[in-house]
Amino acid sequence: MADLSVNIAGVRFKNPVVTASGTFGFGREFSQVYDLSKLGGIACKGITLKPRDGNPPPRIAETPSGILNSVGLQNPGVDWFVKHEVPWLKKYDTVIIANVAGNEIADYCEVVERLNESQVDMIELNISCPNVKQGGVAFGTSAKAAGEITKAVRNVCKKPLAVKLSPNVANIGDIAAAVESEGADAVSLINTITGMRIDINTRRPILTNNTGGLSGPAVFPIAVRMVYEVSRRVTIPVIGMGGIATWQDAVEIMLAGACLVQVGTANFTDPYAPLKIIEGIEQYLDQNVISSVTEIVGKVQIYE
Amino acid sequence: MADLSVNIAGVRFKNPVVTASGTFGFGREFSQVYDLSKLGGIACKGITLKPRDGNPPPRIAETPSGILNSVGLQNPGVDWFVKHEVPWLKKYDTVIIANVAGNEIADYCEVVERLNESQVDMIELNISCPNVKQGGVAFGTSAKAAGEITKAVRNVCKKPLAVKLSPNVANIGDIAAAVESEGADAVSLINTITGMRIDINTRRPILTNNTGGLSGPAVFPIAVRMVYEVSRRVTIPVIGMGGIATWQDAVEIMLAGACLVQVGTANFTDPYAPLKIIEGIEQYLDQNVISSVTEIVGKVQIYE
Amino acid sequence: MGITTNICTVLENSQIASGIYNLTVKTHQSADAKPGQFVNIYCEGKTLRRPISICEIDKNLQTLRFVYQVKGEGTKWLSRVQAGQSLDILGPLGHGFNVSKARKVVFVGGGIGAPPLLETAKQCNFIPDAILGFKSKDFAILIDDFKKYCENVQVSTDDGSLGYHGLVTELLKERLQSDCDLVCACGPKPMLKAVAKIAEERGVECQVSLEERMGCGLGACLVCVCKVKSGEGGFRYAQVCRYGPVINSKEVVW
Amino acid sequence: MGITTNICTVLENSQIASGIYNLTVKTHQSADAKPGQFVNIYCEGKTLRRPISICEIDKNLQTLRFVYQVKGEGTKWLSRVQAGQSLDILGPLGHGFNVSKARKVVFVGGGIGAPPLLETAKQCNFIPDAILGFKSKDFAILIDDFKKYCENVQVSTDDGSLGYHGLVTELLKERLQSDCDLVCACGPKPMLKAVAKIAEERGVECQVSLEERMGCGLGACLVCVCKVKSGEGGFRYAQVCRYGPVINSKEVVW
Ligand SMILES: Cc1cc2nc3c(=O)[nH]c(=O)nc-3n(C[C@H](O)[C@H](O)[C@H](O)COP(=O)(O)OP(=O)(O)OC[C@H]3O[C@@H](n4cnc5c(N)ncnc54)[C@H](O)[C@@H]3O)c2cc1C
Ligand SMILES: Cc1cc2nc3c(=O)[nH]c(=O)nc-3n(C[C@H](O)[C@H](O)[C@H](O)COP(=O)(O)OP(=O)(O)OC[C@H]3O[C@@H](n4cnc5c(N)ncnc54)[C@H](O)[C@@H]3O)c2cc1C
Ligand SMILES: Cc1cc2nc3c(=O)[nH]c(=O)nc-3n(C[C@H](O)[C@H](O)[C@H](O)COP(=O)(O)O)c2cc1C
Ligand SMILES: Cc1cc2nc3c(=O)[nH]c(=O)nc-3n(C[C@H](O)[C@H](O)[C@H](O)COP(=O)(O)O)c2cc1C
Ligand code: FES
Ligand code: FES
Repeated sequence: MADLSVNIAGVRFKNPVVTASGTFGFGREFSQVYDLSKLGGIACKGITLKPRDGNPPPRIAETPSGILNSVGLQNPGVDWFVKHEVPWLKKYDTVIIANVAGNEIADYCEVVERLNESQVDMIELNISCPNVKQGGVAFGTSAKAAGEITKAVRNVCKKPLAVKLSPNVANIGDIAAAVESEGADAVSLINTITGMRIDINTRRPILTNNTGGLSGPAVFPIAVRMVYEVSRRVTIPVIGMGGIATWQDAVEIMLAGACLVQVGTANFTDPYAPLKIIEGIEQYLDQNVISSVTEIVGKVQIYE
Repeated sequence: MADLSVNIAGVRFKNPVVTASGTFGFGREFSQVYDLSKLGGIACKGITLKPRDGNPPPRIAETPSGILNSVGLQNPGVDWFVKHEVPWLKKYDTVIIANVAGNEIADYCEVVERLNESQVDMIELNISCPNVKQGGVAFGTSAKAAGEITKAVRNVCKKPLAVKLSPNVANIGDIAAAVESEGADAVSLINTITGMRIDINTRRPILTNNTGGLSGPAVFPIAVRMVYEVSRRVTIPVIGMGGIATWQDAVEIMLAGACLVQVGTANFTDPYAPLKIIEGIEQYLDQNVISSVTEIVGKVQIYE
Repeated sequence: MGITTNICTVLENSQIASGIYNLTVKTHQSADAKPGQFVNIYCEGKTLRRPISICEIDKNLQTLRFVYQVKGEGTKWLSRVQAGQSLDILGPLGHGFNVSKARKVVFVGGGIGAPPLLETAKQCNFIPDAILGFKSKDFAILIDDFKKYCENVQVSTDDGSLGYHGLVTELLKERLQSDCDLVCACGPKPMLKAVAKIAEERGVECQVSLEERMGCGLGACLVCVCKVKSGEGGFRYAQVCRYGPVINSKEVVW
Repeated sequence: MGITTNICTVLENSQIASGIYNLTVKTHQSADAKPGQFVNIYCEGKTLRRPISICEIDKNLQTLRFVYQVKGEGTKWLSRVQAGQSLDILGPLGHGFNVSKARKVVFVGGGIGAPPLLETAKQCNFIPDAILGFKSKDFAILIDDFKKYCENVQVSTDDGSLGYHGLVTELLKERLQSDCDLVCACGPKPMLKAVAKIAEERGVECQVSLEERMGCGLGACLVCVCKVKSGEGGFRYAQVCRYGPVINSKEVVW
């Protein structure tokens, strides 16, 4: 049996499959469907300093092989998270990743400081949410801004720090390099790509936020390319996501350079998707007589 | 019967449906399937100063609701185009758009100068091809470079000039504004989004070019959003494309701000797609008692 | 582990009115199902499952019945599934109607809102009444089914092609002049709002089943929210899939 | 207007060997079809059509026969289509084999490369021979069909489970010691290359049917190219779908 475990910045994941932020809440609901201890980790819903209401519904629209969402970071705030959600999640034997968002650098820092004292295992800095007016994606679309926020957060952050990048950029490698040089322990990508749908009968956008973030299988080839680009630019680990729905997708994005994968939208199509992906990866490794999942990371053999 | 005709920069299209560059060659092959005079226009395969071989095959991979291509601008060169393709196409009663690519600004200008004397009706400047090493997408990912090349070409170009933008950018509105201010008569968008697929058995990219450009329904929500963004930034007409496969898609992207649509990948799924889209638009207008297709352009009623 | 997906067998899937289908599946999920709950059905090629309310539960036969209308691509695909084929169903989901404390319930169903009320009607302690409204005769469904479990079943259509020519709200106003301590309603939002107003004005409790576009169907993704009252004149967004779909009308910020 | 799409009726679609299916459709496209041409089949939910060679043409019955192997999602979908259902086919496409001037043709088919050779064998002026190679007995197809139109049909398998234990190229070397003025081959590229070499060394003309991933199938998009010789030691990229799929082996840059 192949070794599925992965270590990133001193954190051990029993397998390389993590549920993606925003698609899995804080795990409570999915715990009614299966045992969360089976997961490599859980990236919790993005949290902010104060509770947030999020955007008005409808917040989701279907697109060819994907969805648009415009939740807009509805969350109960960091204090609630630390007090009620983290201790509950700790019952499970899985890595807890806190996903942090905010309007200003100071917000991010403050949230991170409060998380320092909690039992979360890792922090994922969301500088790429396209569904909020301020902050969010703005930090993620320039290497300078991404570097600055990473630096500020790194200064106060006592936990392993991953920075989650936006795909809405011309050169994601530059952004990854900037956050690496400011001390990020890992990068995760991709967040959603801004999109829009319009109801041709009402002539109104389907989302009340007008635009939303595209995720799901439609974006998978873009995610693979970006993971590939980023993993050639940085030496820190890359956490890959974007449209992963099957174990074949997971293996593919790992070959492109991801050490760990996150599964988001696929949870909607099939709540058992992460478990099926874990099983599939294991079988693939066994059939190919590969003793550790880490051996396939970045092993794509490109054409020169 | 609704009026389907559209005027852009003095060019009259009998209907708003144009076949997209690179998916339709110079029309010869599709002329065996239906009468090309039914089309609003034909955007010809990208041409360069000298003939080009393009990239080694495989040049196409399927993705969820889309494809990646890496043709790499194989074309017979502008002189052949002007001598053999344009006169042949002129037999048909449809608008001929020449799609121009190159490595350097001087190449682009030279091609445009040779086209000035030809019978093409419009020029589409492809500053967004992701499948060639030099030039191509590089011009399309910075507002400065996009403005410069537009300016240089505008100086020599005697035909109506559309500039075709790359979606691989953080802010497509900025690029559109730059090309508008340098004299473009229209913008077309989106070109393909760079993506990658890897065969998990061979561990090699499916495309020999390693990466390719994503097109097809998967990108449609991104195209709608970009057309919407750009049409609010510029006053010149927007030619919309990216994943349009049905008349509903065409109406949707027109509501978002496109005056004209181009149909690319859908030609592969169904060679009659452009004709079905023309018919569908006509029925939609008639059923909604709209007398001219131009009345729906940009008529999305957004949420404030 | 109350919620599962199950690849279950389709026993029946046939048209019962214009564009409206009756679907019966055999599934162990019937054991936990409660009236007013829903399931999330996987439709081939679609990223999102389609939420459909449970119309009838048969715990002995281990079946669930659904009645759905073809709207777009997902339900179109669903309508082509044939008896004997299998279907991937996630559920049972959400909170349904609570009729346990009511003496006289009046059900108000608008169009494709009728189905979730049927099982609820069966499970009332006292025989309820029902008011069902449809666009026209061609879209009328479940009238005979409701007659089995209800004392009075009144029907209205927008065009007068069947029953009363007018809106269910008019029938409800009349009906509420006599005995009723709970109104349970499902249908288009404007109808629900009007029904709630009528019931509340008369001091009658009203439970409404809401609809919203969904992602996970479990309560985790927060895409399916509706505004519910919270604090002094304030609101918060609650998940229709988990906090609802059935909510006391007084909680709803319309 | 030689090329059309047609929504045609499936007359038969059944498994004839391990993972290999026989598909017959009724279509007017049979009228124009030539041996070695292919069609592009729409598979539900797929952006790209799947190219499949024409295996037999019956102009009287207006049918086309195909034999295909399930590889990925598209052909898997295809294998589930049932007789009576319809299929959207674009074609006939490309250029096939030209056997009109040959006296003695030898066909060499490797695995799923055999189908396009069958109709070609039927249309030879003189009775041809065939050499068919398969991975094993379980994948062997069309042997009896070829026997109807060929004098000698030799079979080889990689594992010896049927016929000669070895490669078609070994049988071909032997066969070419006697009379033959044209070899027509279809199969995996390494086999084609080897076959071409053998034929060319013996001065026998060789036509090969190539495969490449396709977009439009018509020649317009330039995605399906192969290298063909051009100028002094040079090459150019020609579209397999239009210039081919059958090409004289001397033109191919392997
Ligand atoms: C809790 C609940 C119970 C429901 N019960 C029933 C029922 O018993 N019978 C029935 O006919 N319909 C019911 N609906 C509505 C049903 O879910 C939609 O008609 C269906 O999802 C439309 O899918 P489509 O693919 O046909 O349409 P499309 O327009 O192609 O769907 C596109 C997307 O929008 C969503 N969507 C579209 N309309 C609705 C809607 N009204 N509510 C929620 N999501 C929508 C779809 O789920 C999908 O994600 C219920 C909805 C909810 C929320
Ligand atoms: C001219 C021509 C004639 C053919 N004739 C036959 C035939 O008669 N019988 C038969 O079984 N097969 C034939 N093939 C191969 C057949 O097209 C592929 O096996 C099929 O496209 C695989 O599709 P899939 O969805 O099952 O596989 P997937 O791997 O899911 O396909 C993914 C994509 O790759 C393409 N692709 C994968 N393999 C091939 C291939 N070998 N050649 C071209 N494209 C490929 C698919 O068309 C699709 O676009 C022919 C191919 C060509 C080019
Ligand atoms: C409904 C929804 C909510 C999301 N919320 C967050 C969030 O709070 N923080 C974050 O970093 N990413 C969020 N994302 C992005 C996902 O974590 C993920 O990066 C993206 O969806 C791509 O992966 P997928 O295609 O597997 O879903 C959200 C995505 C969805 C669909
Ligand atoms: C095979 C292929 C070749 C293409 N070649 C060109 C080209 O030469 N010049 C160009 O501007 N765009 C080219 N494109 C991009 C298309 O014109 C279009 O912008 C893009 O595919 C998005 O539209 P679609 O989704 O309808 O295909 C090509 C696209 C494909 C699929
Ligand atoms: S659908 Fe995910 S919270 Fe309701
Ligand atoms: S598939 Fe388009 S040129 Fe061959």
